[in-house]
Formats: sequence, structure tokens, C-alpha cells
Amino acid sequence: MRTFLLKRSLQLIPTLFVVAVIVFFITRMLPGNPAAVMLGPQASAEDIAAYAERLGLNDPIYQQFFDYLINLVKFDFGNSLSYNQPIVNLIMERFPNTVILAVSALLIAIIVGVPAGILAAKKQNTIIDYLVTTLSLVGVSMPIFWLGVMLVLAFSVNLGWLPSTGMGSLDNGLWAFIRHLILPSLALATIPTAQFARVIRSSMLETLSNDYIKAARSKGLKETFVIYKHALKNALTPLLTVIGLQFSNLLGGAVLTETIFSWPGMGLLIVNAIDKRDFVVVQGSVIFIAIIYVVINLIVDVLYKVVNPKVNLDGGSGGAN
Amino acid sequence: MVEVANELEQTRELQYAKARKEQAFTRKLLRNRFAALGLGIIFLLIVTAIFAPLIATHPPNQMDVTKSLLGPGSEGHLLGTDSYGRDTFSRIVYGSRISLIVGISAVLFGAFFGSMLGLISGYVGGRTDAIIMRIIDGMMAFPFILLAIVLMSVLGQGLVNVVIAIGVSNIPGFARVIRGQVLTIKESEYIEVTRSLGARHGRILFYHIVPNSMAPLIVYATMSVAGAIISEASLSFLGLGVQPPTASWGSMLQEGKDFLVLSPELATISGLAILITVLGINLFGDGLRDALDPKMKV
Amino acid sequence: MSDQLLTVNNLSVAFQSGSITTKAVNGVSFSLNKQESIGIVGESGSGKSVTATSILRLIPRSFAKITSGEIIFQGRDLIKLSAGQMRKVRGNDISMIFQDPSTSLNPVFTVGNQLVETIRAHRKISKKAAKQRALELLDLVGIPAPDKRITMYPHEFSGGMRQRVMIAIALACDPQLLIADEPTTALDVTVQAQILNLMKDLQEQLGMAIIMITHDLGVVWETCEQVLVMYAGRIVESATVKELYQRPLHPYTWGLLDSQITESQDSDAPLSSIPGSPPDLSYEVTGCPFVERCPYAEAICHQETPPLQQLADGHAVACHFQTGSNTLERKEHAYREGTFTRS
Amino acid sequence: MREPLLEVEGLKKHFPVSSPIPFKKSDQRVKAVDGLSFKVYKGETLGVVGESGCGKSTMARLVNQLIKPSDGVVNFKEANLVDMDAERLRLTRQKIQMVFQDPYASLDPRLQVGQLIAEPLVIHKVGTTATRKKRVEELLETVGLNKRYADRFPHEFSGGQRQRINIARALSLNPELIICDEPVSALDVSVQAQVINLLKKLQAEFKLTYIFISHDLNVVRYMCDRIAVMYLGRIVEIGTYEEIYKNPQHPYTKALFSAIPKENPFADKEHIILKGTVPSPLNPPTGCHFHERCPVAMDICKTKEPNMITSKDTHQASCHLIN
Repeated sequence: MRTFLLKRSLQLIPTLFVVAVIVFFITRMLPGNPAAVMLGPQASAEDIAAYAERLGLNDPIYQQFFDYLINLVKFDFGNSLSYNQPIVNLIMERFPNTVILAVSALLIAIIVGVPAGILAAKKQNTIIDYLVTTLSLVGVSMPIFWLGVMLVLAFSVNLGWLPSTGMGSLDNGLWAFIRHLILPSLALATIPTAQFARVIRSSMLETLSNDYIKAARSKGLKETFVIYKHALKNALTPLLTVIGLQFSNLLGGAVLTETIFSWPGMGLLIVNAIDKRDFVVVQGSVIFIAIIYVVINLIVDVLYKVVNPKVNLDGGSGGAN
Repeated sequence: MVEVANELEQTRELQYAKARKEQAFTRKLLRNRFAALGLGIIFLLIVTAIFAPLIATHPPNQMDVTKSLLGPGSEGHLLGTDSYGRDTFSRIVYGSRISLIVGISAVLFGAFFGSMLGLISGYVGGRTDAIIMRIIDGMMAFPFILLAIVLMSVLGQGLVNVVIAIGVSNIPGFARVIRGQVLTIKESEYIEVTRSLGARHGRILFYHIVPNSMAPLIVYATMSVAGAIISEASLSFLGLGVQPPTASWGSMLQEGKDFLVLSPELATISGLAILITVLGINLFGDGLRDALDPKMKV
Repeated sequence: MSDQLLTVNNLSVAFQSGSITTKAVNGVSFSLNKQESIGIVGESGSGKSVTATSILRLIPRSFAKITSGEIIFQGRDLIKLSAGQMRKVRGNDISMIFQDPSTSLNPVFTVGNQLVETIRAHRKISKKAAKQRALELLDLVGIPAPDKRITMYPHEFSGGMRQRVMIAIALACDPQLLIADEPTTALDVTVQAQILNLMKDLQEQLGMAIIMITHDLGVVWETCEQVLVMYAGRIVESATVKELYQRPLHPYTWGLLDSQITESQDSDAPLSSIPGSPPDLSYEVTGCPFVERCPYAEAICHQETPPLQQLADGHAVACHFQTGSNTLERKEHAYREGTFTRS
Repeated sequence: MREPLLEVEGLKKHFPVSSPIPFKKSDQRVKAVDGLSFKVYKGETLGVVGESGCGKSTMARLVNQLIKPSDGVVNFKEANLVDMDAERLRLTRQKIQMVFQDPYASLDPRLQVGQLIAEPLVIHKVGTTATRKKRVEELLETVGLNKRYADRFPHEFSGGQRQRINIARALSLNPELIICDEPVSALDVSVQAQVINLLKKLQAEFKLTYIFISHDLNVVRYMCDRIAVMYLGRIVEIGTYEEIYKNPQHPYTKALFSAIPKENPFADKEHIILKGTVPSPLNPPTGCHFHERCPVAMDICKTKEPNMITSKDTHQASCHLIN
């Protein structure tokens, strides 16, 4: 287990390197002088030249890349022009908000999606199954920005029950906080909920057709025991992968939800930065999200091993016959 | 005598095999009334996109500020007008073109480059595989929509750029699916047989592996079209998609969002168009998967 | 109190798939005494496994159904039991072991866990006592160092060891009847010998009855007293093993015996085989199900299905020409394809 | 004297095990095949028996270089396949064909039977489209299938028929040696008999040489002239089928044959029940690989690896007990 962790962690290095390279070259793809783009059309030629010098844009490209890597390792993402502060501070301020949103969406998705999927598998080919299957297909097909707008229309504009924008402060009490959280987390939870239901349904059906399920029944175990102990634990493996993928998507992909609900998270930060052409912020935030993604994937892999003892994570290749 | 018995056996077994196949096929067909519905929706979308000028009641970009934000049905505007007085119905009809063009071309782009990478990675293996997979991992580390957003912000607005941005974000998914396929097929006994016959790599790859990877590729591509349409709408919604005033469902929704109180149908209708289209494609994709490759997990 | 443990009367099982009904088992009747072992042999698709799994009502509910018949076990009709009552029979009075021990143990739980849960499903004892019992069982089936093995996962065991674990689980609650569905088919020949040997020992020691389902007549000769030959969902012949070997009566049994490749097979003579394939049971079968492949068939065989008729000495056969008054002469090379010479 | 078609000397395949420590090559090796030497004579059938994991399938793939051996010589008609360049190997291999175990997995599901059988001809550019078509029809009839089946797909056939298609494909280039890797184990008993009869018929007709791998001892005895018994990557005994069956020398061979279930209910067969299970080829026991399970093991067996001892010209076994 320890060697696995070590090996898997070392594998992160090349992935993160690729991430850094991609981001570096995307920002270098900006048409014209990056300094000019970043400073905006009002900037004078001197300002641009000075800023280019400060960004090291006059250095040879490999030198720029090297400096950039060094800074990354030091966790220095540079300074934002528009916000006038280090990007690390911006991220540390916004990231927790995104985590709150993502975690609540994930919780909703697990609490609703997983039991729905189990139920559908248990009652295969009944009305319940069709209902779950149809709803989950609608769910995965949902443009969430539209759903967000519709939720605002229904619950804020028409019914006036819930606020449509912003994030509540805990200083105003828990309820104020939760009231602001409900709509965005519902919107954000839609796709993962539907996806979890679909995944767990199909993996449960597959598991239930296994010999060891028949064997468990032949031992005289209660049906609930067969399903919730024997089948579920086996069916969880594919779910774990999807949860990991979805969670990192939630963290990074909350862009649309945060925009609609003006939720002050990473997504909104990036969209605003793009509006302001503040590419240093975009660059820093994107790398940060990529790092989070990679780390979450590592955790999922480790959980995999916990759930399924048979997974040989050391990658040993047997070979005989 | 023996020959006759053999002949009898053979014809009868063939009949059984055929009957079995028919059973399986009809069963799938019966279960797939939903897939047929999906196909219907796709068909409708294509017809709408092709014959947009014939279907639309007004030119999509014709403004008339005096007639802004009309309700559905008034003054010959089937679904009303937007804040510039443009006919919503006609813009929805023309918007299908953008969705369809972006959906299909972005997926073709991603499928082509992704499959290439996946094929090479899976077939060659070893160090090449390790390098390609690290690159793919790196690309996967950006949430899909985020990669598209960043690319768009760099490339600038425009139809071609939308296709490139969404296409690039589709590459890693295709690479993974195809690599997985190649790895499985490469180990199968019929590839071993072909190798033992002395076939060269080109033949093994393009005569055996590629054709056998097509089914999952098609299923995955279908599902990806749905994803690409949503991505296009998302980008347009964020103001990073095709250039205004071109009608796109995403940008219509963005405009509609600001008039939720006065004219809620604007946002509702454009979103519904996206939902129905995507749902149709997903319905069809599910059916396709069940029929072609039931073990695939998408 | 009679010695009879299990009586199956006129059991029929159908599979439903869309509009197609497959009659997998069609009017099967047999009975089994206490401590007796009975073999059910037949090719794949003959209905032998379905028959056995139907006894425990383990056929998949979503598409398979027992359409008629009764299964009397210790005076109770198992088909009429409620789900709860049936559960108390499974693993307790009747247990089952399956063909592939690598798929019939749950990969994510330890062997001990799977043993203990079985014991505790039927006996109200503490976890500790159940674990003690589990250790005894592992020892009983010949697993070395049970106290170490009990915390291991199935994938850490070899195929033969896994099948021993399955047997330990099956024996956990001292069943009266053990159903073994091809228990050695997935195993190597020396491991098969180990497992069959173990089963014979345990039967003597614990005095249970065994239903052995297999396609291998050798396994039947090794382990059974009685044998049922199944073909196309029906029993075509039943007798004691010795009687069946010495005086087989059904042409299908003849074919089956002829096509076994045994140690005494002359390697210069071609092998015998039964031409053709069994009928598709999703179509209505008229006449004798074996008629298409039977070298002895006559007009009547195409029209009437022969019933299973009891002859003397507990020998029963379903053939129009083997009714006691009617007898058929077995031809020596009826199933041979012609001859060739060895180079 | 009989002419050897294939001579194998000291054939080894050690698969590397990936190391638990990153970026370090592991020293551990799975010794799947660990020093095989045997000859196959023209026109005979050499049977190879052994239990799962003994390396018999790896051996099959090593002989025709599907897997590159770690060490050893494979002389086919006096030319060593191991150090041949790729192009010459391709040509030589036309004469060595394989038939695999799984009749379902060994045919590309997307190709028609005609295309499948013609594939070797296409690969080696033999004949024209028209002559290939004729050859396919001829081959279909040779293996007892109707020539009209050429345009059907594999899924339309039963297991036995697919195995016939496999055999037809293997025959298309007029091979001299056919390696059959468990060709009948996936089939029902009566179908098994048909395929075995066909293989025997073809051997007589085309003067074929077979290496016939199987775990079914009765099939091997019926099918083969000589038999090699493998255990944990090595041959422990080799001889004519009569010698192996009637006078086995190695305790493993004895145990193997005694484990076959009796052939009738009256037979009084004593089975030798082996202790334990086959050890892992990753850490084979020292000395004789079999000593931990051997009912007659001696002290020397734990330390010293036995040599192949020739008791008769045709019969060899590796056991310290012989002599």
C-alpha cells in the first residue's frame, strides 16, 4: 500500500508537468503582445513595454518557461492587475466557496442518485425502473445554465421564496446561508445525480447477475442482505470512478452555475477575469483546478483499493498462460 | 449417410442461429421505442437546419425595436420577439444550424485526433503509450468546459474557433475510449491468430482492430455530439461563442435571462430547444449502445 | 418414517424472453433417499442445471418460472413455501455448490466473513462462536492453517482451495442435501480427484444426500449410486449406475456412452459421436425429442412423445421400443462416422 | 531413422514482474517456461499435457515465435526461428500454423468465413481473387462444411463448426506443422469427437505433423503418438503414448493418470491424491519442482534438480528415483 501510494504520487509529476506546459502555451497563443492584451486598449506604449519587461516577455521562450515552472513549484501564480493582489490570495478566498457549493451538490447527488439507481435495479422493468431511467436521461441531457435560469424564474421571480444571487454569510444565521445555497446546489447537482443513478443501476444489474449473488441466495441470506451487502459493495467500484470525475468537474465546472447565481467561487473568478482580460488570473486558477483534479483522482484510486481488495494496484504482470 | 447427417445438422444449426439473431434483434427493437423517438428528434433537427430559410417566418436578424419583447402569437410572431424585436421562432430555427454544425464538426475533430492518439497509444504500447497517456491525463485535468472556455478566450469568438475549442476538449475522451478498445482487441485470440499467420502491423491495425473498434467509437461519438451541443450553448451563454448577431440557442438564452420578468418565454424556449435536442441524441445513443455494445459504459 | 428425502413430481420450468417461451425443463420426476447420491448427466442445454437450481428456487425470477409440478422435501412442497420459509431451507437443509469457485465467492469479502454470515443466517449464535465454527469447517474441508486463511480474500486462494471453501460454506449448517452443479468442471484433473475424494469422505462422515450434476460420466461412476440421464429438458433414462453401465436402454444413453473417450478407447478406431444437435426448446417439440439424431427412429417416434416407463429393478426409460414387451437391439457402431486407418 | 521436423533446445521464457519500487527494474521473473527440449518427428502427433499454469500454452506461442523466447533454439527444418530476421520468419511461418482453444474468440467477428479462410493467402500474396475463392470452397469441403457458407459470418455457426473454420484456415497454406492449443476443450463431448476425427483424417490425408496441447489425458492418449508431461514450466517426462500410459516413470505422471475418473462403475481405481496446490512459477521450489507434493520425495529432491534420464531411446523422465 505504501509503495503504491509512492508510485502513484510520483506519477502525478509528469501529469502536472503536461498541465503546466499546456497552460503556458495556451497563454502564449494570445494574439499580439500579451502585455498589451493584459493591460487593455487604454495602456500607453511605455506601460506595455515596462509590463512586458516585468513579465519577462523579452527573455527567450525557454527562459520564460523555466521561470514560470520555478514560480509554480513555489506556488507563486503571480499578481493580478485587475484585483491588484497576489493570485494565491484570490484563489484562497474563492476556492472555499466553490468547495461548499460542490460538496453540497455532491451530497445531494449521492443521497438522491444512488438510492434511485439501486431501486431501479432492484425493480428492473417495472414502472419505477422506467421512471428512474427516463428522469436520469433527462437529467444528463439538461443544460444546467438553463435549469439555473428556470429555477430563478420559478423560485425567485415568480414565487419569491429564495434569493437568486450571491452567497449568504454565516453571520446572518445558518438559514440565510442555506437559503442562498439551495438553488445553485440543486442546479449543480442535477447532472451528477442523474449520472450516479444511471451508473449504479447498470453496475447493480451487472453485479446481480454474478454467480456469487446466486451463491449468496443459496446460502439462505435475506434478500436485503444480498443486495445491500453482497451486491452493493461490488457495484460501488464504477461509482467511485464517476464520483471522482464528477467531483473535480463540479469544482472546476461550476463556472456556469456560479455565473448564473453570482456565487463568488473559482468559476466566477475565471469568467470575470476573462471579461477583464486578466490572463494571469485565468492561468493561475486553471492550474490550481488541474492540480486539485489530479489529487482527487489519486484519492479515488486509493479508495478503489479499499473497496476492492482484488485490484492489483502495483501493476504486477503475471504471465504464465 | 454421414454426409447427409452433417448437412442436416449444419442447415438446422444455421436456422437456429438465424432465429436467435432475429429474436435478439426484435427484442432490442421492441425495447428501443425510445431510440426511435430519439432518431425522430434528430431527423427533425436535421430537416430544420437544412430547410431553415423555408421554415423560418422572418429573417433571423431582422430587428424592429418597435416590436420588442412581444408575447407569443402576437403580430404574426409565433413565439414572440426578443428585445431587439427579432422573431424568436425564426432565431430558434436558425439556431439549430449552429448547434448541428458545431456538434458534428467538433466531434469529428475530436474523434479524428483522439482516435489517432488512442490507436497509436494502445497498439504501440510501451514508452510511446506512457508519453501519450501522460499528455491525455494532463488534458483531462482540465474540466471539459473550462478547457473550452480558456481556449475560446484565447482564440476569440467565431464559429471555427468554437469548433476547435470544443473539438480539442473532446480529444482526451476519444483517445481513452479507443485506447481501451485497442488494448482489449489486441489481446484477443483472433489477433493472435492473425499475427501467427505472419500479417504485418498495417493489416492487423486497419483490417482487424479498427473495424472492431468502430461500434464503441460510434456510440461514444453520438453521445459526444450531445455534449458538444451543450458546450456550444454554454460558451454562447457566457458570451464566448459565435459572434452576435448570429442566432445561437445559448446566446438567446443569455439575452433571455435579462428579461425573465418581462418575457420569460424567451429563456424558456431556447433552453427547451437545447434540452429536447440533447435528449433526443442521448436517447438514440443509449439505444445504439444497447444494440451495438451493451457492455460499454458511457 | 420413510427414507425418502426429496421427491420431484412433474416439474416444468419455462424461460420467457419477449414472446418466446423456452421449455427448459419438461415434466421431470424423480426421488431421492436420505444419504443417497444421485447423478444427473446430459449435454449443455439438457436442463440438468435448471432442474437442480429449481429445487432451491434460485432460477432468475425476472424471466424463468416453474410452470408446474411439486418438489416435496421432508414432507413439504418447496414450491408452496413463502419466500421467508424458503430462505430457511436454503443453506440450512439444502445447500448448493457451483461450477466455478472463482466466481461463486464474493471477491470483496473475506472467506471468514462469508462463512460466518451463513452460519449466523440460520443459527442464533454469537459472532465469536460462529467464527469458531468457521475455523472447524475450514479444517474439516482440509484447508491448512485455517486461522490464517480465514482472514484472506478469495483471490488469494487457488481454484481447488476456493472450491473447498464453497464446500465448507455449504456444510455450515449440516444440510440434509447437497446439490453440486458441475463442481469439478473448472478444475484440473488432480484437483478434481482431491475434491471428489473430499466430497465422498464428507458424505460418509456427515451422512447427507448429494445431487451431482455433471456432463462427465466418469464423475458419476466415481461418486453416485443412482443416475438420471437428461435430454432436451426431460429424463430419458434412470437407473443405478451399475445397471445403467451394464444394461443401458435408451439410444441417447448409448450414444453418450459411446462418445466418451476413455482409457480403453482403441486409438486406431475413429471416435463415435451423436450427429446433429439437440432440438431448440423454444419451438414446440413433437414426438420424441431425440428423434432427429436417433439411428433407430421410426415413424411413431416423430408423432408421439414416449413417456418415462418404469421397468423392473428401478430402471426407467423413455423410448417407444424399450417398454419391457418391446426391446431394441443395440448396434455396435451406430454412432461411428466411418473408418480410417492410422498413418 | 525418422526425421525430426522441429527440434527445440533449452527453450525459456521468463516474464519480468513489474517492480514495487518505481523506476527500478525488478529482478523477479515468472519462469513460465524454464528450459524445454524436445523433438517433433515428421508425420507424428506430439501431445503436451499438464495442468493450468504449467506453461504449455506459452510453449506453443514460443515455438512459432508469437512470443520471443528469453533463451533457447527452435529449429524448424534445420533453420533456427529464434534468430531469423522478421521477413524470413514470416515466410517460414507459413508452414507452421496454429489452432486455438476458443472457437468464439479466434475468428474476427466482422469478417465472412470466406475472408477468414482466405486471409493467410492474402497475407502471403498467394493466388488471385478467383483462385483464392476456389481454394476456400475446396477447404470448406475438406473440413466437412458446405461451400455455400463462405459468405456467412462466424456468429452464425456453432462451436464445432467454428473450430472447423479455424482448421480450414490453418490448412490454407499447406502447412507441415500445426500447433493445436486445446482445440477441443471448449466443445461438448460429442462435438469433440467430431473435431478429433477430422484432425486425424486430415493428418492422414495431408501428412501433417501436430503438436497437440490438452489437459484432457484421454483425448491426448487417443490422439497422440508421443506425449510430453509438463509441470511448472518443465517437461518431467516424455515418451510414446504406450510408455507414458502403461509405464509412467515420474511420480507426477503417475498421479496425473491416476486422477482420471474411472471409466466404469465396476472399475476399482486407486487415485493418488496429491497434497496441496501447484506452486507459483514466481517462486518455484528448489531442487525438483515437484518435491513438495511428491508422495515419494527424498532428501536429495529438495536440493538437487534431477536430470532427464533416458530409460529407453524414446522414453525420458526427470526424477531422482529412476536408476
